[in-house]
Amino acid sequence: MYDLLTNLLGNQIVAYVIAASLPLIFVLTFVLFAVLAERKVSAHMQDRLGPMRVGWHGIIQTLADMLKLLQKEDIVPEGADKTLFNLAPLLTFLGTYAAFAAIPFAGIYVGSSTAIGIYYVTAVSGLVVAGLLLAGWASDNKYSLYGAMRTAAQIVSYEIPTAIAILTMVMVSGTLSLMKISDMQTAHFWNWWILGGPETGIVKFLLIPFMIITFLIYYISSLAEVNRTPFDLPEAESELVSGYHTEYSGMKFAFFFLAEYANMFAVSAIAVTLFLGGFHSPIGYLGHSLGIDWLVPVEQFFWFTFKGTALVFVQMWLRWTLPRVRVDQLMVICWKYLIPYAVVNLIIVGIITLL
Amino acid sequence: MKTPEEVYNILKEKFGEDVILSYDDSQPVEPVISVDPLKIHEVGKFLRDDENLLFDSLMVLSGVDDFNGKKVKDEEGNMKEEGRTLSVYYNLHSMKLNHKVLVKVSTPIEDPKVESVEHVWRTADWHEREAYDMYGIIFLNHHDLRRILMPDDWGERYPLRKDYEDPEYYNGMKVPY
Amino acid sequence: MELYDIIFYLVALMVVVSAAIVVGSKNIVRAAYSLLFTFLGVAGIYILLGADFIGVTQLMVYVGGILILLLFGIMLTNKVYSVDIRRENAYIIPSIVIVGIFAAFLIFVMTETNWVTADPTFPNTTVFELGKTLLVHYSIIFEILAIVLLIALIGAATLARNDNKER
Amino acid sequence: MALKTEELVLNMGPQHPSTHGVLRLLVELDGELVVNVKPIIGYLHRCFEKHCEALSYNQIVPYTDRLDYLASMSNNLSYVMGVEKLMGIQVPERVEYIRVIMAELQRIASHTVALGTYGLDIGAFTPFLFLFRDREKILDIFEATCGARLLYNYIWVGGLSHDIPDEFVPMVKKFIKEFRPTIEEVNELLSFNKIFIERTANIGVLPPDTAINYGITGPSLRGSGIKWDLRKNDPYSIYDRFEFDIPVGEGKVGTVGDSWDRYWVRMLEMEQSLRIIEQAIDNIPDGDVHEMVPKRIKAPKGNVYVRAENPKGELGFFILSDGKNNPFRVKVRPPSFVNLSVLGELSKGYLVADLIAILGSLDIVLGEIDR
Repeated sequence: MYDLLTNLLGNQIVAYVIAASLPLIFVLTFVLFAVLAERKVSAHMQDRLGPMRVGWHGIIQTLADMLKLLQKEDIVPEGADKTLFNLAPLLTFLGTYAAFAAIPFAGIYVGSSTAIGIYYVTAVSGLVVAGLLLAGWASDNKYSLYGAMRTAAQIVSYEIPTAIAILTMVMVSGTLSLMKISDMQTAHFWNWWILGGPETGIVKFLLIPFMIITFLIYYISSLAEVNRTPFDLPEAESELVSGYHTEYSGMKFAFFFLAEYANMFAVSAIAVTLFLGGFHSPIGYLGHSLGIDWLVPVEQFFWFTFKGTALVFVQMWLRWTLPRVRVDQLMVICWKYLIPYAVVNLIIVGIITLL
Repeated sequence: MKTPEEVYNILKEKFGEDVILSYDDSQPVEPVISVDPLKIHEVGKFLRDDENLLFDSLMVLSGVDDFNGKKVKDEEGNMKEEGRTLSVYYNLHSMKLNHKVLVKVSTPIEDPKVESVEHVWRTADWHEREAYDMYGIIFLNHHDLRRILMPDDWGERYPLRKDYEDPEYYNGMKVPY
Repeated sequence: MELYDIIFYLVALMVVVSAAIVVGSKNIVRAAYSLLFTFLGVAGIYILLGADFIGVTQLMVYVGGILILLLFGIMLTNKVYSVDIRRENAYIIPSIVIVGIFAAFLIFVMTETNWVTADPTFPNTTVFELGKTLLVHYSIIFEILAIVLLIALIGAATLARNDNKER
Repeated sequence: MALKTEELVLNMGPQHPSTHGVLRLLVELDGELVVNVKPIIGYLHRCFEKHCEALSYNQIVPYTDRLDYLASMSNNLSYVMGVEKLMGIQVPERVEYIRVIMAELQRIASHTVALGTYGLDIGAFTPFLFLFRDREKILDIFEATCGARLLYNYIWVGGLSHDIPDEFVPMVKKFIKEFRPTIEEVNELLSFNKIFIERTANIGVLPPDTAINYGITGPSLRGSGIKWDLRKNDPYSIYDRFEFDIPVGEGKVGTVGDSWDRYWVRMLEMEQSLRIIEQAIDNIPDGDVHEMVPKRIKAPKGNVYVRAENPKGELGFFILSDGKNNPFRVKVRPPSFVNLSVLGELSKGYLVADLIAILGSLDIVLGEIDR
């Protein structure tokens, strides 16, 4: 991507800056859209209409909310550690945003097609925990601290099944590069890793059930990693008011919101890249058949966002359907079910790939 | 199933006239059995456990300011109120035998002390706290006799007494507005 | 100065400044969070040196693991409400002396050593080579280390468990 | 090695999303384990009992609306029955029928709030709105009847404030038809949801003898497996004419008397209320609802304790009359007040999240606790 931009602009630094800010534009538009989508999805699931006033069917409601949040007074609690209190939302968003650097949106649209992409994404998402923990501590509020403790415990625990599921994929695909994994699943949807990937013959059919299990394990633990219902304990409204962001208002609150929704897309994007063919079209490219080259990246970008948004939609769907689990049950699900299943699954997949 | 009169007779036989003071059925709806305030917990225990009575549920416990004082002149000629009592009414019901009875204790307002029945019926816990809060009735042997509805710092004022007057100031705030 | 140098100096500055805060700050949570930036900077330097795998591992292990554990420990063991978490920096003069001697030694080594300059082209990826080295040449050491860690984990778990039974 | 540990005191409320009002809980925590809970009430104290002593018997009716503001009709009924008993008024048949229908509709409305907010406490948002959608229909019926949606002042001593409108019967029938599917829907979505059961089964088990000793009434008592319902055991109004069952907790998914049982009893009770309404709605006799309303109420000297099965339990009024225009003393026995007193006992040794689940399953309303 740099090469392209460098050629285009003739300046390395400008190219870097643009490459670094492109995902930001995507994230911001996505969040604007996703917040509205969440409200609309929940509304229609509950026989309501949701926001209807601002624009056609409330389409610019989020923008209005954003403006409202911008105007709000910036309140810092009296006992809070001001510097750290202000740092926390930034740190949280930093961790989320850093992950976008390695996500391939399209063949040419990727921040950094580094060879260790997936490893990098897993590592930087650890920064989010530090941010949330800081937010909880700096607020000087017991609910916030409890929320932060729960978040940290939850995310650190659920990183293990996530990592094992990712490891399974790394093992079958033989690479850490998200770009390469995407390219393996090109052409048609039966090449997706969830359907056995580009393997052929008996191995492919043996792989399919275990790939589906891997996908489910990854998806469930990613739900916990982004604190969505049924694992939204850190911000469990009925117990901890709002958890770590109880004390935040105005723009700082908006940052947490931004980070949360960006994170939702980030984990979905990883799921798409690993299991659902990445940015590749499931049915072949219109651009190829028509001979229009520039259409291909557009199509790729469309498919990537489409798949990612579909997974985000499932997250919303779950949120508005399921109750919340309790904190010990959350840990039980992780340590007694997901991790053993993930390990056994890893071993079985390993044996199959040796065949 | 026992009528209140039968209950009264059983109690009188068991505890004697010193404890079971009177039986009043002059009123149209429910007759009242009066009991010594310092023996009410024993009577209550008996009412609950005796197999002919089995009053296992205390429906309600209400404090009442009887406001029955008589104005008398003392030796120096000042007007003084005498004989005013605070009462506690116990509405009892047996879920097993399905009969009801109304028991009452009265205690002089100057030194309002009643034995707590909290250990007999746990329902009484908060109701007694409320009676204390509203009338200043002291329930002896209650494990946690604090104000319940009024603020802790409301002072020695009991709002449901008939002669209660609002304080001028509460925590520096003027009360009558 | 090229872009590479600019980034290097920025990252190095971050490391030095945040490390200074770690040492100097009286608020232990602030120190811990400065440590976070130190780790980030060190990871950045690794990546600039072409050791992307080590750099990301630095993030993974130190930021994602050790730092979080550290923060957990601080937040859970101290009275986090009412009382501020502060500590005094004792032994300032002896530590300056020792650090000074050590720094002098390092500078001496740095200036006196005849450094072998490496090939300036970056290796494409280090993962493959690293894996090969670890699992082919040093596989026995690798396995022994793994077992040692496992023993430590089991030991910790056993200790914690006995503690529970006594209660 | 014994570490010195300290309990954390968490001040839950008076402003907290799931204390169901301005209730304050002083929770002592060991980690996330509840060591002790002290409910602190009185933030909504509005001197109801003191007011009563300065108001005439009629003027008290609108104040009773504000006790359990989710079940105003039932409060009216209970109080009015007390005064009627004191004065020896026999109300006309038509009034009795309408009162029963109103009370049962109110019971459904109150239970929808209880169940919906309970779902909210556990984290399920959607059933809450499903149930509220149907509560709106009940409120519409009430609005058509007396013009108010929350505080009705509808049931008066000796009669009713208005007669029912013409569209009342069809509206109620339409509601019954539409409400049954909602019950099914909520059962599918919430009652038998695995996570919901995990969260509520075996949590906050209330043994029957403790329940009786604490004076727990209503669905919370029946959840512990005791078949006790004033409508059957101490019939008032004309409840003895209708056929209905008393659902009790059976420990279907856990222990008898756990939070899920209390929830489930409410769920089943709505169905029974529908049955009562179905039996009553077609048999409302003709007549005048104001026939027996006295011009001026002057109760004879005496005392009366009257109680009725409110949605939340036994609501009782102990009325002392000295023969004047105003009651000498009115003592309310609010069901929530008594039910809440068991919370400390009930939640020891559970987690904070369970505390919320237990509190929600008791279904309290601060309006009547603080009076």
